[in-house]
Amino acid sequence: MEAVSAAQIIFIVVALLTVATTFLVVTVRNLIHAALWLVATLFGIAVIFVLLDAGFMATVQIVLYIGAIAILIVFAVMLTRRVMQDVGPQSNENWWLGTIVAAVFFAAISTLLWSIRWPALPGAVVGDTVLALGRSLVDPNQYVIPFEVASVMLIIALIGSITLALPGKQSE
Amino acid sequence: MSSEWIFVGIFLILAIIFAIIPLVLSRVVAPRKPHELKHQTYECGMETVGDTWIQFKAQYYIFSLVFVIFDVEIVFLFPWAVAYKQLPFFAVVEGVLFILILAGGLVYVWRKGALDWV
Amino acid sequence: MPELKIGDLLVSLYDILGWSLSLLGLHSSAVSVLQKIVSGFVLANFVMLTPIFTIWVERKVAGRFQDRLGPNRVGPFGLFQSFADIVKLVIKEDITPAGADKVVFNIGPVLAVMSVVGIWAVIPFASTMVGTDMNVGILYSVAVGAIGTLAIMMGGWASNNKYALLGAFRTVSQLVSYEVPMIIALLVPTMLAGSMRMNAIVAEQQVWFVVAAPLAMLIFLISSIAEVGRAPFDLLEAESEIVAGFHVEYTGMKFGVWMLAEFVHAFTISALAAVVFFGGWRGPLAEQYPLLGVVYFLIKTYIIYLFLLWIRVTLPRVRIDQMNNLNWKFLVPLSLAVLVVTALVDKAVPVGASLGVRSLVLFLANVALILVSISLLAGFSRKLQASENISVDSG
Amino acid sequence: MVPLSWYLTFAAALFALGLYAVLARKNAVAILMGVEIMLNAVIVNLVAFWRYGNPSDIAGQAFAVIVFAVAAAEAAVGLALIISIYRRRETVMAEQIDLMKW
Repeated sequence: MEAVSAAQIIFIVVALLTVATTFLVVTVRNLIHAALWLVATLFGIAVIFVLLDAGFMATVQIVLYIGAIAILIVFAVMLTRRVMQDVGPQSNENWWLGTIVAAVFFAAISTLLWSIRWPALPGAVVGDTVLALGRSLVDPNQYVIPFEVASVMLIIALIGSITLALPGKQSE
Repeated sequence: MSSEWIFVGIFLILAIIFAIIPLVLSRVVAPRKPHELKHQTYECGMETVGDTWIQFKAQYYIFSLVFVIFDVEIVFLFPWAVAYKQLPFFAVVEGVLFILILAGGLVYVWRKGALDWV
Repeated sequence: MPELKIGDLLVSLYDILGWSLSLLGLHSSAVSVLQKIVSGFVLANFVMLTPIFTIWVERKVAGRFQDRLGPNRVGPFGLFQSFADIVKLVIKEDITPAGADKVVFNIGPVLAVMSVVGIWAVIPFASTMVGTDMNVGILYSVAVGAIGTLAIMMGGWASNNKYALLGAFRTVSQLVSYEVPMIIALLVPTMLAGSMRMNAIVAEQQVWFVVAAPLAMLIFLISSIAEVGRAPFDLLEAESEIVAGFHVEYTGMKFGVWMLAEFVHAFTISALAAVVFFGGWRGPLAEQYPLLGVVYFLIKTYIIYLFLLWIRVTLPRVRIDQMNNLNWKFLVPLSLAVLVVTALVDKAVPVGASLGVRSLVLFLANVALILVSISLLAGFSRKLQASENISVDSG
Repeated sequence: MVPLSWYLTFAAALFALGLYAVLARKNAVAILMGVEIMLNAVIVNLVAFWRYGNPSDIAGQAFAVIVFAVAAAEAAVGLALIISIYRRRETVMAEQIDLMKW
């Protein structure tokens, strides 16, 4: 079928571009550029979510990762430097070990993945997934505990990060 | 992939093309007479020495930190708001509890003085 | 051939286009993609060309507010002033500063335009006329808008200029701060409509949501003005403090593209407010004749736009500490209170109650909330005045 | 349709690249970026399994949302730590932050 192969072409193009930008994120010397490539990666992953019929996940990805976390990372990069360019090598002397570990990991996982017969795609998604998600998040038989615990966790993260990042009175 | 997202993709690409057209047009039409003085960074009077680096206030960072946490919580609330009409009363109360915990965090940062612009 | 209905002209044209394309023997999926490209092209043209008119309106009205004439030389009533400005911007020399990061420098304004124009993909012009009516509509508009923040960051950093970077930090911290009350305010109509679908939100407004959620509407408008960065929240271009903000180094058409993004953004938030709080295309006979709905929608949008313009030319610029205090110490707590009160009160209303009663109860709850917050503010300002008096006496 | 194994391979590639960043990068912020990529790869897996399992069972998406929250909390605390260390020691290079080694 024609429509089927169109989805596959889009997937291949987006996936390759995303992996390429991710490669730039982990290798580029200039950290601001790395952060901007990270944004491109995150956007590519949002497109992958769209391909998976998870529109809500795609928008959340853009609101949270690109709109919030990426901005935070760019701020942090700028706060922790004295010059515009990053000079000197950006990887430590064990970089070859990292390469080997990552390559072995990827090879092992992908041989494992391709040796399994995965289920084919079940039919189209029925109903509004956002609605179902909203109900399950406050349903006592489902995920109400993770939901409330997540809010407590975020408060703890807020308190911790503010305590750490707020300049102390004595350091002024 | 549902067809509604195809339109979004097409439309975003069109938006980018529309933003590039005036830039290309001006590149074609506008004169280009480069001069060393023109390409200097804007500065009040003297020429800039060194790179752009400023010790900006940590306050900017604090605000974006608070924003990240709030953003996550609000995104959690969107599915709840969509399901709101079909939820029983106690489920709504659970959502309200979630908001109140969030408000507790706001009170903490406020008390701590992290929201004061100094 | 699909019949041509005047009341639903554009949708009929869309169908006719699809029909004639399929006559050419194209596959149905190719036809639908071509249809989408054509309709997207029309929509993008509408959005991008609107500023030509709104800039003229803006200058003319601002002139009248300030007892001036406004543009009056080029064409009748100065109508062609915007075209003259465009010509000027296009033929101006474009300078990229020497130390700039050229690629990022050029991507910045393009991304900014994309982020504001992209919002229009979900805005319904009429019951049948909407770019795409997806189930995450409201959140999508927030998400696309968030990319604009990043564009400003890129523009400010790539300029390699102290003032630009400082301006970008200021802008970004303002934008992210005001995003919080804006999203919370959008949660209220989502809750009342039970959907994030833009058209479902409009369809639910037999009684406009501004009745049931006046406070959410106000919070949304205030924080949206801050998101656009217009007066009184135009600290990002406070000339006396940081020259001109993040776009100091932008010249010629690149500067023009930033301005374009700003004007489109101002128009976009008016449209969003019209859709979410003022019933969008709703009006007499709009259900039967969708074309009439487009007219209602545009009238509402322009009224809100003029209201924002009125605010812009009337109020002085706020100070940066006032700007932050207004957001974190007033708007955010207030919007959380609105959300909680709306959630609890709407559930407390008996199930059988009519929509009018429901809206009235919510309206009264909002009024009570307004009274409480005003009395709190009054107490706070009394305390502030008292402490200032003491310091004056002792000093 | 796109087979499930494609998505999983894609996620594995992202995870491996993130792992490389964590192991080989010097700058603490870059290491954090690697962690974020790894978390995102996990979310891709969760959503893919949700889609190819039983889409009416929302568990995959609920888990993914929780992972989003964890990622945001991790970024907030991690970057605050890095800033705090930078303020004291004037460096963000992971190998120079070695007080605990002695």
